Amino acid sequence: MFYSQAVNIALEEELTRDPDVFILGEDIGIYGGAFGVTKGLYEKFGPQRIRETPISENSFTGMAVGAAMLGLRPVVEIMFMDFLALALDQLLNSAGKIHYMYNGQLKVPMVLRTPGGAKGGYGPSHSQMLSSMLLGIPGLKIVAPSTPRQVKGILKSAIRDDNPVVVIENKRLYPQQGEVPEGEYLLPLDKAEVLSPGTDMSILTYSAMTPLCLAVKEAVRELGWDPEIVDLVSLQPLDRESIFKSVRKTGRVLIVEEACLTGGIGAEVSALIAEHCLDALEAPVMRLGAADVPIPSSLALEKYVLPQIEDIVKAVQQLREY
Amino acid sequence: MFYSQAVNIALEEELTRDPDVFILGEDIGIYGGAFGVTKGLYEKFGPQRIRETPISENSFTGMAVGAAMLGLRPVVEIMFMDFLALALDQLLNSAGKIHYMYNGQLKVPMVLRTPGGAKGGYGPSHSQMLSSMLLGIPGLKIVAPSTPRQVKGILKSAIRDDNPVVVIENKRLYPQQGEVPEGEYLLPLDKAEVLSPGTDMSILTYSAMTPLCLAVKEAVRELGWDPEIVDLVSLQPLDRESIFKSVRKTGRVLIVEEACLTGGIGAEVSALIAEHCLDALEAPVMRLGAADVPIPSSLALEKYVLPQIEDIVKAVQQLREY
Amino acid sequence: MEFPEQTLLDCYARMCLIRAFEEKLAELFSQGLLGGTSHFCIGQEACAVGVITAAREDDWLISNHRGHGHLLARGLELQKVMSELLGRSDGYCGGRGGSQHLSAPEKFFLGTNGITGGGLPIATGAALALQYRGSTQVAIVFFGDGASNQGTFHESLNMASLWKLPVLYVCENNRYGMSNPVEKACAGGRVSARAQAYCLPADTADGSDVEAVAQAASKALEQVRSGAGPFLLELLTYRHCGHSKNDPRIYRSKTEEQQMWERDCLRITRDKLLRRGIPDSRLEQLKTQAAEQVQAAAQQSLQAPFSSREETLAGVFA
Amino acid sequence: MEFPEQTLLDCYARMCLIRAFEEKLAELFSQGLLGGTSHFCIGQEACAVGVITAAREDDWLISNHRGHGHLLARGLELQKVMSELLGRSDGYCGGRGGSQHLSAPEKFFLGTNGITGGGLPIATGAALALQYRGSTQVAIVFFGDGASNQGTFHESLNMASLWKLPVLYVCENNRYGMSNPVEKACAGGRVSARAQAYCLPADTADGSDVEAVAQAASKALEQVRSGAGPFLLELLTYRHCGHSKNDPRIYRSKTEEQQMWERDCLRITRDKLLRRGIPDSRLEQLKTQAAEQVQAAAQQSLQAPFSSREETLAGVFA
Ligand SMILES: Cc1ncc(C[n+]2csc(CCOP(=O)(O)OP(=O)(O)O)c2C)c(N)n1
Ligand SMILES: Cc1ncc(C[n+]2csc(CCOP(=O)(O)OP(=O)(O)O)c2C)c(N)n1
Ligand SMILES: [Mg+2]
Ligand SMILES: [Mg+2]
Repeated sequence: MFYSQAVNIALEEELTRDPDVFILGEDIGIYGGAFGVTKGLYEKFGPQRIRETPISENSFTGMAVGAAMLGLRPVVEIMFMDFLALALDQLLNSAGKIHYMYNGQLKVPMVLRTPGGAKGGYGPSHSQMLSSMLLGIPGLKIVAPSTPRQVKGILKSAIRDDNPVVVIENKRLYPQQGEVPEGEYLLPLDKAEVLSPGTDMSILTYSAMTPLCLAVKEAVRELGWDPEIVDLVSLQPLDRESIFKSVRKTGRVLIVEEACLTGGIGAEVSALIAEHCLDALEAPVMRLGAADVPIPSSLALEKYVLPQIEDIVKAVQQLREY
Repeated sequence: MFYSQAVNIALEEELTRDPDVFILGEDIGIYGGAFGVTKGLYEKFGPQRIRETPISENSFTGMAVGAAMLGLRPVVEIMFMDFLALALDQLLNSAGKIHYMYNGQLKVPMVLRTPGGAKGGYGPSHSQMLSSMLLGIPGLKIVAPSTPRQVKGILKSAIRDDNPVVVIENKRLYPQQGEVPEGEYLLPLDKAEVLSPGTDMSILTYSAMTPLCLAVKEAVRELGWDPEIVDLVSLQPLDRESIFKSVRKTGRVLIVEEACLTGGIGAEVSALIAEHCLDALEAPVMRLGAADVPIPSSLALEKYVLPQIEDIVKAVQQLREY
Repeated sequence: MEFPEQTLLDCYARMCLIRAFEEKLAELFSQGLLGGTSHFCIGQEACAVGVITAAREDDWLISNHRGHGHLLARGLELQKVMSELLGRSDGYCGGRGGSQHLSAPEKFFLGTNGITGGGLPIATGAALALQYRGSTQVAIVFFGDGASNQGTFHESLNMASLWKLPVLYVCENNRYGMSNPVEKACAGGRVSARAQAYCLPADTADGSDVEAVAQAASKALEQVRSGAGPFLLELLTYRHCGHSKNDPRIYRSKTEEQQMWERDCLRITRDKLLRRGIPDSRLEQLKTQAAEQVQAAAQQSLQAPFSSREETLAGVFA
Repeated sequence: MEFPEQTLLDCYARMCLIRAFEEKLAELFSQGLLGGTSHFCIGQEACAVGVITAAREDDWLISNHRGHGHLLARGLELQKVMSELLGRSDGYCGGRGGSQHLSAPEKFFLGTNGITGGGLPIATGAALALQYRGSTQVAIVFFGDGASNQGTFHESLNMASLWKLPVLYVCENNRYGMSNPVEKACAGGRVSARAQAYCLPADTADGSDVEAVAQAASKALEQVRSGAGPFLLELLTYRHCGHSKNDPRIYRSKTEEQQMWERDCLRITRDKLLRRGIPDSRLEQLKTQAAEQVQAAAQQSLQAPFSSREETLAGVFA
């Protein structure tokens, strides 16, 4: 099943299970969303439950907050993660704060789904992985599942969670295939996943970089190298236990992400490791991320900006040889 | 001279020097700004140069971008840093990208000034230090001067810089006093400053935490401890050279900031140190920041959330004793 | 609308309470007992009391930074409000929210809001939830003339109109957004004139006449409750006080201020009651009672404890 | 407005060029030679050509995601545009910007913009700069019906009105924002009706009639240039093609599409020219020339090199 289908099925199952769940966003109706993720839902659930909005990101996100405060469970779609900046105020100053600042009197059980990342040639305003923009917002949970299985289990859990959860999908992941358990399948929102155990080093990654890192593992196998691939899955909170366990096991760390290197999730992960596992480190923690430049439209240029398999292989080699 | 006066004088000097410089923001006219920073400018320069806007943060920030593209040098004031989220789209998707994505054909010589931080009792939506929200935005320069002298030199340079520069001021710093050179005084936008040399450890800090760290230095002197206080001043780019130099000298690092700990500037600084100075570290890098919760309104509660002098002293002791 | 005598008396009492409450806050500020900042609604009490009197008790209220009138008109417990503003653990939000972030869902008070214009989408979303559930409740949101220039105003009213959501938008046009006169911030100077852009019905009422406010609000609410969709009600009012704690009010003339005191809503209501034959002494008594209530609440709150460090660091997530 | 014959012919030629350009792009897409996505303006060419013909050459243009018409009408070099879309180093932005982020300041083309509604504040700010400098230039911004629901529309038009900025807001109402019909997204369905909320003058013109567009734009521009402040011009138009590359257009009927082809702006202009006695062969020739130009540009651009890694990583800061 495609990643995009897994999202679709998770939505459909939750819409069926709980009448308080509804979706809102742009072109999510008969159009089925810019990436076809919501296809068929409008026909099945109608305009109340699949509510197509005008292009007003800030306010329809704020409306989700208001509806959630009254007990509904809105699932907002922001068509491209790049547009999240328009809606950030309501995430920062409302959604993330309400439960705490109103002292637990109200909660905000909403989900915001949005695809980050570069699909190839979409250019500066349609390609960004803005995961780190959200990291410093207390009160938000942030997850970035990388496989069809994960996204089904995570999205269903996110919808049932009583807190605002941002689910970062990825345009490059939508057409990826994988097995997905049928029916009820829930994953915790705060757990990393060791996708491929190894001994040489820990590669910590998430979202569209995960399949790349798995491919790197295959590529370096013949050299006798054996990295452990840890999918962070949850970016807030980070699953410290799993991260530290892997680091203590391997002693070497490479963090790979699609967000800009500077100020990325990798910075926080690296800082946590430096605080808690310094003694276990056999080499400096390495980070790979997008170059600190806007993402060019030209496909030929895009690849210089985003981490490629070769870049990861090179980093793995460097880290081994340190 | 007060910090707020230093800002005022920098603005006045630049407005006088260059007719292309103008200010826009809310209540910056005869009211003089929410913190009195622009007092007297309206009377001197009139409504064209001191342009008072409606409450429309997103659009007046975008207008500054447009005006800067045509060669003016707007200085935007966002009244509280918390409101920056409303204007983030134009910083992220326009200001930071234009020079690069249009391949150098256009530049955006604008400044955005905004006071972050808690003044005491302003509560969840009026107290945040959102420095890290901006860190992952390529194309922005971010500075956070901590003294009247610094803010004068930095703001004047920022206004003359051909790139978008975010100047983070601080409500708690406005009433602080210090000497300020008269007339032409420019500071580089990319340099940290060792405010007080020391030998024991490096305390890396910025904005309103700087005076606190200096006070800590005084407080621990009698114990015979001698931390080096490095004011980062520039958050993007970080002055790696100065940071690494201090770390190599002392071998121990404490980072102190007012932003939420998770995903803060400290994360990036710590990650850089772990990448480049691992061998020099005699102890894990420690970070202090705001607790990952919204900032409560109650003064009594606020102090539990933000780093206090005692917290810093405790951290210094821990780090020494490691 | 002519209120029955008792209703008008109740309104007057409530307005006195709000006024006394804020006067007490000013005192606490000057004594250094109250931190942070706070926005008084002195002069605008009739807006809050008029609209909320016209509303059902279970209509959801969404307020802004200037919310003391709204929450006291809704009948939140004085002492718990006072404690909240004084940052105490027995406040509505344990001292976390303060004046600009105060909610009391059991009173259908969804919350004050520190972001200008930030409450508009929230109210619109609350109305969506009410419609979704087939409720006859209405969401009522208060905002200022200044807030009407935020993009959220446009986006929210447009969506509410498209979907016929049960929301009453109440703009308290007090002529200024902080120091900025409405004519300089809001093209045309009248917020209700913007309604037609969204095909919304709108009305304007004299915000210093509590009966006029209630009448307009009643009509509007009836329409909204009937399923006709949202309504924009503009109340022309004035804040006698400064925008917030330290406002020297240099952006307007003393003459204007004096003229507006003549139209003070408490004074107008008082005159109405006197004309109806209520003795002055009874009205004085209401004022005194209000002051006493407020005094008692403050005294009690000042004794209340603060939350502990442990409590303060907990509760980010539900 | 009746154009002189040569002007109408020039307009027709320009519209043919835009059409041919996008048809070529579609071909390149299907051949896998063009990446990313791109939004065609097929059906809307008269809007771009009409407005820009009425404008001065040094009036600043601000465009949106659907900008090929605007930039070709302004006379940007075909080959440099083609190269930009093909991501080559000799494109206007060296391949960094592509379709949605393309600027050519030497042609007073400030840029296309990928954020719906994002160009509105930028144009308003450009107008502020023009006013500041005492220029007689005008800023002209193109946006869609969908964009009119963004907060930036409200905020920008309000400020432009307050300050009488020299900006012409041109809404190309093509009935849909992506798949969303204008009546479902924009209360009332007419963008120009929103102008009065900001005390702005507005006009509506038939966007498939290039002369009507030019006439309305001329009048509007004259007014703006005279210092009277901003103007909102709504052009009723239709995009025959899908929203972007892979749009199956299931949100509208084939009947509607066929009807709208009858009102295709190229067809209408062609008919006008025929009625004026221009021989069919001459018009065919213009079409052929356009196709040839486009073909030549594409061929040349497909040979052009890409920027290097080193170049790509440089130039974030001025
Ligand atoms: C987004 C945002 N911008 C600015 C402010 C600062 N501020 C608080 S209230 C206010 C004026 C609001 O004016 P209006 O809406 O008319 O309400 P009033 O204060 O007159 O009741 C301003 C500018 C804010 N709190 N939030
Ligand atoms: C902020 C933002 N939201 C959503 C989108 C996705 N998007 C691109 S164009 C478009 C429709 C715009 O409609 P309209 O303004 O009518 O212009 P048209 O496409 O019809 O020319 C949408 C939703 C975007 N690019 N930016
Ligand atoms: Mg006001
Ligand atoms: Mg459209």
